[in-house]
This record gives sequence, structure tokens and C-alpha cells, in this order.
Amino acid sequence: MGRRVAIVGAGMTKFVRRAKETGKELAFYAAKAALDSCGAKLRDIDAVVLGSAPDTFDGVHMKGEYLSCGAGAFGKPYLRCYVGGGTGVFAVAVGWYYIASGIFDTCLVVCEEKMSSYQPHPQGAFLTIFDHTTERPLGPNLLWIFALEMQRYMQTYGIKKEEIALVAVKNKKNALDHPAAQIAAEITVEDVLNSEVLCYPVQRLDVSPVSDGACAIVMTNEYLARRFTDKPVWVSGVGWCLDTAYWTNRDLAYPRYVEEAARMAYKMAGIRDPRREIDVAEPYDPFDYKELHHLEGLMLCGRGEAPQLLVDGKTQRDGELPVCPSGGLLGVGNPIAAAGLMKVIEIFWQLRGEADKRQIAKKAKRGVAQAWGDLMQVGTVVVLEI
Amino acid sequence: MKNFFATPLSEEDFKKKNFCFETWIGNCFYAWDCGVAIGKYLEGLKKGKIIGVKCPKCERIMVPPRIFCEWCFVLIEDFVELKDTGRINTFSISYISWDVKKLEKPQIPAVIEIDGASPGYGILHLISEVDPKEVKIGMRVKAVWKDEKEREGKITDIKYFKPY
Amino acid sequence: MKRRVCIVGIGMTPLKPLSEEVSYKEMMFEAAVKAYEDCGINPRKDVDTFVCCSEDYIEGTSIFDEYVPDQIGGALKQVHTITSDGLFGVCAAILQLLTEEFKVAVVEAHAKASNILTPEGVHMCALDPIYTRPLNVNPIFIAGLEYNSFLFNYPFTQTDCAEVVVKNKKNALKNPYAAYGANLSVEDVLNSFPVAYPLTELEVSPYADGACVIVLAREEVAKDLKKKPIYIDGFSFIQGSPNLEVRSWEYPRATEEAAKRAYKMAGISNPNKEIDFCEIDDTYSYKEIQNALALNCQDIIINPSGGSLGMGYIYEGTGLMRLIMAVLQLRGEAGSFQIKINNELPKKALVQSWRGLPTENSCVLILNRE
Amino acid sequence: MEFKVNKKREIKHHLGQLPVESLYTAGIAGEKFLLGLKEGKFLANYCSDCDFVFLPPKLYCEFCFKEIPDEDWQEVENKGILVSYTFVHVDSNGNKLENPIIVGAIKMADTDTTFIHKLLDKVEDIEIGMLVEAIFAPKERRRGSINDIVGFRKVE
Repeated sequence: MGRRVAIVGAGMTKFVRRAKETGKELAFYAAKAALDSCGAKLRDIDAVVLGSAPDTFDGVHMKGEYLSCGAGAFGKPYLRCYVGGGTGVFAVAVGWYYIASGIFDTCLVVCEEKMSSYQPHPQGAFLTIFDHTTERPLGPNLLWIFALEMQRYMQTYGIKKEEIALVAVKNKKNALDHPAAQIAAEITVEDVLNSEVLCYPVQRLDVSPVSDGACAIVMTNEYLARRFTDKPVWVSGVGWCLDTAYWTNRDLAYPRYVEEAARMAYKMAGIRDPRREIDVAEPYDPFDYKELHHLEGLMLCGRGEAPQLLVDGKTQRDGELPVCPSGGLLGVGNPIAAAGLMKVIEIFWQLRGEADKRQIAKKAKRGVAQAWGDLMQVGTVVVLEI
Repeated sequence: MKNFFATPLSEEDFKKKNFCFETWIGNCFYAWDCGVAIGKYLEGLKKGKIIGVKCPKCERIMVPPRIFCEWCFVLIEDFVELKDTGRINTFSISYISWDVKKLEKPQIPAVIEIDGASPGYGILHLISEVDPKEVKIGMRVKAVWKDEKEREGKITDIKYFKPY
Repeated sequence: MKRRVCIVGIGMTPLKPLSEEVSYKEMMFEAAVKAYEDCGINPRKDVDTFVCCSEDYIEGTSIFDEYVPDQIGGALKQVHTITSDGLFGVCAAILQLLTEEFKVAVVEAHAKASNILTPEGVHMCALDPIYTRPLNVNPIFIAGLEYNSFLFNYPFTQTDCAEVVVKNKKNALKNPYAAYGANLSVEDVLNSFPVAYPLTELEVSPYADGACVIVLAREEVAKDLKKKPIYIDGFSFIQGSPNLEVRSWEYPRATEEAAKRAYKMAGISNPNKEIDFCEIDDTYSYKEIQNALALNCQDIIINPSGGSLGMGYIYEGTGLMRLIMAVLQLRGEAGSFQIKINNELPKKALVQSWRGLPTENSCVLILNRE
Repeated sequence: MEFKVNKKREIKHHLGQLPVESLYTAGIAGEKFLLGLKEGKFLANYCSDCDFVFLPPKLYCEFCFKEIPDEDWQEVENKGILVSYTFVHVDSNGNKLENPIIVGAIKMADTDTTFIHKLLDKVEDIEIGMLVEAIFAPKERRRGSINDIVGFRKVE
């Protein structure tokens, strides 16, 4: 194990459907909030990482360059990393390697997404994630791949829609306590099952919204951490893995790329038995079944067993393994890259006991955040501990 | 003390445009080179055939074709003709188009494992000529081709797959 | 740097104006196979992390990083994209190797420039959507403003800049990987179409297709591989401002800052004496002179490969191609365009790149044969 | 490595596009600035920590990240010095232009930035260092956009 890396501060904007701010201004609000949270100034920062998903959302080519001033990168080393939807959590891995390399002592990690710029509907941007020659002419919708994966998952393990709907119910309710949340609500399983069928088996309330927003964290090496905070949270493991682009050649029932990413992160963190050693989890939940799918990929339960954890109430905030106490993407919102970093920030706050009304019942020492992206292809995992 | 900034605009605001803004329609056009493997694939489609490749090392038969095996990392030169039948690996019933417009008649996208390819090797396509309620995972389907004269070497030379 | 990182393998396709015989995947595969053969490794077993450099608008695909793993041997492995020039990707790989969690890293960048039917339309989308794009002017105006400001503020003439074009295109004639070698006169350059005064058509690097892959490794691993490793003594990458109003028009200040840091890391105090040659950004003729000034290395051999003016501009691959050309020289494998310093192979080289308009940034690497 | 496969094919390309239609908000600082232009005014703002005046103004100082307070916004005079210019002979689609578009970088009075816009003078009259001013579109045609300025012209 190389050098220890800490997260010392975090900040985020409110997640909204349409923001008046430019992408740069959103990035600034988040970055500034993160710096302020640990009394840091921009001059204390050695280097900057930006995470942001497709350029077509913001509608700016070379969007990393465009956003750099809002991320505080002027005159500093700066990279924009990009692994589709997995970017938000992956950006923390880049921050980790900035510092663990010994080259930089501090860094600012900023993730931004402004989806509302894309007209007439942001989902149209997803047409072009499909292969230009062999798939795009069929007119695919983003929901197709989710529906195809959900169907495969349900069929393989005999999972019912009612069980999956419980994720949406839990997360939207959890989000009621999140001050940045976009679509927090008290809903029932029936509401989900009766909502409009978009792409069977995916229904309206199974899906996270499109959002604008930004998140940021401040990372330092172990020697500087206590200069900024009394309660540094350590990045004890990071992992990522990209599966083949030929998604129609894979079994979609199980996210093996998440497992590979988790194995990398757990090995680094010295975790042998994740079920016993992880206290709280923020798996990626752009769709309700995804939370379950990812819990399995993270090896926090056996394959096909995640729905039972949920039905038994074990993943509630007062349960054995609280899952998405923030309210997740389904409740807080889904400005793609920013949503991933929001999950890392939630674990950061939970471990420090600063999650206010969302604070989980058990005393948490170690948590995991995970994101996912591309053509159901990439897993990114960060393990934090206090 | 945590602050959460951002100034929300409503759908109404967006309709009325009561804020300063600019619009832009991107002028971004491409002619992607098909190359060896996809070129062969499209030529095959034009002839009413589905072409795959066989890895010389692991002997997996894969579709869509590629000139490398992503698992063995070796060059593939062996193109093989597959059947135009297969079974549904997974499917959906879509009531919206790619740009979120409502569809009168739902589309049924599916991953179809092609006969002759290794198990699990499928392609994305559409299912039709069937009541959506009848579609099942594992169902056998066959390609419905466009007329030979209309085929142009595109994935849409197969109109859709139908149960048989 | 206490722990050292080396370049152990290189692979590239010759640059061409068109490459319609292969797809982008097949082009990347060819470069990757060459790079792995160059150092004798199997990517499925020996590589720990892959970095790909690409931009969605250039590929015409959103979330393009989806389509990179298979053809470089990275499927179900640690692969990520850095949306920047390949040289920045190299920095990302060096940082990862320095963490000691990884032993071998691969960096890939490529361009299918010929596949973009509307390069100007794509480039327009990079301009600020509120303050600059609505003026509806071709982004090349930024180069025109820089060039004019440079000539006004520094003791150089347009002829000096045209000479850069003549030199680089001539160097490219000897380079089998170059697409745009030519024997031109200064007059030919000055009299070519005035794209954005004072910039003429021949002073702009022409687009090309091609792919580059390099393999990096930690010193202890590098020793056991096929080729003599080329050490990285220093590296730095610096961002300027994306806002044109804050941009430095007459001088590439990001290059100066990046150079300062890279020299410090490499322990170089007099680059003109200590470095044997450099491969630097020459996207536009004046850029080579500007960058050499900021790097303080005007007196050494610049762009013996022909630069991007002579070889072709391959978007994010441009910086990586500069690096590969420098590695060929240091290894003594440059053949027809090999340079010698006092009858010996060069020992130290500098490589620098810039991401092109409208950005303001720079990346510098210092290479050492020993 | 050599490809032994036959590379001769009838189908070479697949045509397509990246359909991107965007609506960009001007943002918090941008809106204030553009509404100023609509009134024929140049609003700039000042970072007191960096002693730097931004035009167009910013929500934050990009050098030090200070959020610039309202009291540090000020109107600046419609007058500036040309620091660089270029004649662009290709349009935004790459087609050659008979009459070039002239673009200037202008340092407006009391600001530390260079404002980018078109120049309306004749090619032969333009020189670095000349004093220029913005020509605004007729009031009824202004909508809060950078194009509320038609261009800049030499001050005689």
C-alpha cells in the first residue's frame, strides 16, 4: 500500500431540473463550498481533477477545457477524466492517484453536469452512445439498454417488479431529508407499478430524473490532512474496470465489471469479507433495479439475493447495511458525473456523523460508493474509512 | 454550515424564455470508415447474410465481426457465415422513441443470439409481427429481410426479426 | 523523481490523409499490436492500467470511452479516458505508476480526422456559447489574433514563421511516418491562402489519420523487457484560462509554467545546453517559435520528425506522436531521419504539446536515454 | 503485422451525425452583463483581492475564487484600445470568403481583459493600438446578447 490519501472537505450545489447558472458557475459553487467546508483557499490546492459525462449535454466540445476555470484550474495541473456514468466516483480515483503518486499534496475534485442545455429532451443525447454503424440506425433509446438488462436480471433470478419498486420508494423517501434533493417524495410500491410504462419493464418511477448540478471534494496527503480538518476520511481503496464494448455478447444478468472494480478496491483496502467489513453503501441507482444489481456486484450479498435484503428492511437507514441513505439518484437527482461524486460525499458525511437527518443509526467506520456507466460496461468503486 | 446553491428555472421559464440565452444547432457530420470487419458485415447484410468471425485461439464465433479477439488479443482472419435465425436473449417493449416522443405502436428491441455463433453472442435488433404480450426470453426468431433491391448494406437491411 | 518511470514500448500507424481501408478500431489495434511487440508483453496479462485520450465530438460518438477497450487488449481491465492530448494521458499514466499500485501502463490516442465531414462545425462547438460562438466566426480567428499579437510584441517576422513551415515539411520528407512532407520556399508559404491574417494556409497543420500507443513501466520492470528503456526525468501539465478575454495573446504562458516545473523535476538549469533536441507543438507555424521561447530551448534541434506541420495533425494523438518520434531518436531507431549530436545518439529530449484552439494549456516531458 | 484479409470492399463509409441542439443560459453574471448591453452599457466587475477587472464580468474570480460582490460591479466607458486583430477569410463552415470578417481583441478602458468582437472598419485602416468604440444595434433589435453590439469602430 502506497501513501495514504484523505478527503478533508466536500460541497455540492442543489440538484435541479434546469439551472440558470452556467456549467462553470455550478462548478464554482460546488468547488467553493468544498474549499470553504475545510477552510481551504484555492492557493492551497496543487492540482485539479474534473469529472463530466458526455459533451453533448452541456453542448460544448472540449467541455473539460470550457469548465476548467469554474473548477479552479487556472495555472494548475488539470485533467478531465471520463468513464461515462462512472465518472463521478472515478474522479475520486484520479484524485487518489494525483496524491498517492507523491507528486501533488492537495487536489480539488470537481464533477459537473448540465443536462438541461440539450434540446428538446436531454435523453436524445443518448442515441449517440450506441455504435454508429451497427446500432444507431435502429433508433435506440437509452431506456432500451436498461430495460434489456432489467429484464435479464429479473428473469435469471426470478425477481418481481414489486420487490424492485421498493428501491424507488426507499430512496425517494430518504431524499426528503437531503437539502439538495430534486425529486424527493413519499410514494408507494403501487405508485411505481401504476406509473407510465416507458420501456417495459421500465416505468416512469423506476427512473432517475435529468438534472443540473455539481459536486466537489478536497483531497490531501496524510501529512496535510489535519491542517484542514480534525476528521479526515481516508480513501483506503479505489477500483475501476471497463468491460468489452460488445454488450450484446455479454450476460447482462450480472455486472461482472462492478465485481472486478470492487475486488481491486477491496484488495487495496485490505477487505476480505465485504459483507462484514462495510457499514454503509452508496451503490449507483439511476434505475431502481440498478441498486440491487450493484449490491450484488459489490459482493455485499449473493447473486439474486439483493431484493431479499431490501424486503427485510436491512438496507434502510436503521438497518444492518444502510444503502443509499442520501436518497440516491432516484431521489436527489442525476446530474451524471456530479451524482456519482454526491455518493462519495454522502459516505464522507455519514462517516463523519455530519449527515444531519440522514445520519444512519449504526456507527459507521467504513463505507463504499460505486458508480456505473457506458454501455452497462464500467464499474468504479471507492472505499472510505474514518 | 452547508450551503446548496443553484437557481432553478421552471419549464414555464424555458417556454417563455424570460432569461438571457443563446441557442446553437451543431453542424457535426461524419463518414465513419467501416474498415475490414464491419465492411464485411455490411456487405453480408446486403446479400441477405449475417457474417461472424472465428477466433483462431479460443475458437469462439462472434458477431458483430471484428478483426481481433478481445479476450485472446490475436488477429482474426476467419470470417464465417451464420444463420439468420436465433433466440431472444432479452427484450423490452418501448413506448417512446429515441428523443422521448410517444410511439403509437410500441417497438420491441431485443438482444438476439444468432444461430451459428457461440452461445450468448447476440446483436441488437427489433422484433415484430408478434403481439408484444407473447414475446418471451428464449423465443426463436428469424430475420425478415428487405427486398434485395432495397438493401443498401446497413443493419436496417434486416427489417426486424419475427418468431417462427 | 525518486522512483523512475520509463517508456518501454511504442507503436503507431504511419499518418495518412485518408485511411479508409481500416476502421478506427482496426487502426488502434494495429498500433497496439506494434507497441506490445516492441516491448514483448501480452496486454491481457502484463498491463495493469490503460489510458485512452479522445473527445466525443471528434469521434461523433457520445461517451466514446465505451469503444476503446477491446482493440487495445483492455477488455474487463482498468481502462479510462482522459479527454486531452495524448501527452496529458501519459502524465496520467506516470502518476498511476508512481502510486506503486501499478507496474505497467498503456496510453493510446488516435484520430480519424478524415471521417469528420464538418471539422469547422465541430470546432465551432468548442467556443464559449454565450460570448464567442454567437459571433459565428471560424475559430481559426483565435490563431490569427495570437499570431498578430506575437509579431507585434516580439522581434520575429512572418518570414521567420514561414521558415518553420519550410524546415518542418522538409524534415518530414525523410520521415516515413509523415503524411505532408514537401519542398517549399518561404514565398510559397507566405503566398498561400490567407486563412486568418497573418496566418496562411500552409502555416496550419493539415489533418491526418493515425493511431499511437505507448507502453510505460516502472524502472524495475522495464529492465527485463525487450528494448532499452527511455527514462522520464520530468513532467508537468498546466491549464490556462478557457476564457478568451483572460487569455494571453502574445505568449504561451502555460508552456512557460509547465517547462519551469518539468525542468525543476529533471534538475535542468540550462535547457539549451543540457537537452539535445525537442519535439514540440507546431500546430501553427508561430507556435513552434512561441513554444521554443517559453521553453527556453531555441538553440537546439526542433522537430526533426517534421512536427505536425510535416507529419499531420491527429487531434489528441498529436502530442503522443511527438513523444514517439522523440523515443525513436533516443533509441537510434529513427533511420532516415535520425539525428546525431557530435556523431553520437542524442541523450536528452524534450517533448511538449498543446490541445489546440481555443484552449490554453501545455504539457512538457523530459526524456533521458540513461 | 500485416493483414492478410482482403481489404477490397464495396461498402466503405457509414454516414451519420451527432445531433446536438442546445439552449445555453447566460448564467448569473452573464445575464447581468447582457442586460447591461441591452441598455447600451458595459458592466465590468472587479476582484479586489487580485486587483483585476473582468469584462465580461464573472460570478467569481478565476484566479483566486473570490465570489465577486455586487458592489464591485461598475460600468466602464465605451472606449478601448485594439491589442490585436485578424482578417478571417473562411466562414464557420470552412468556405472561403471574398470579404474577410475582421475580428479584434480590445482592451476596454479600465479593464484588465481583452474583449473579443468584430471590427467594422476597412482592412487598410486597422492598426494595433488604435482607439475603438462599440457600435450598438438599434435599441429595438437588442435582446440581451453579445450580438447587441454590431461591432467596434475606430474613434476619430
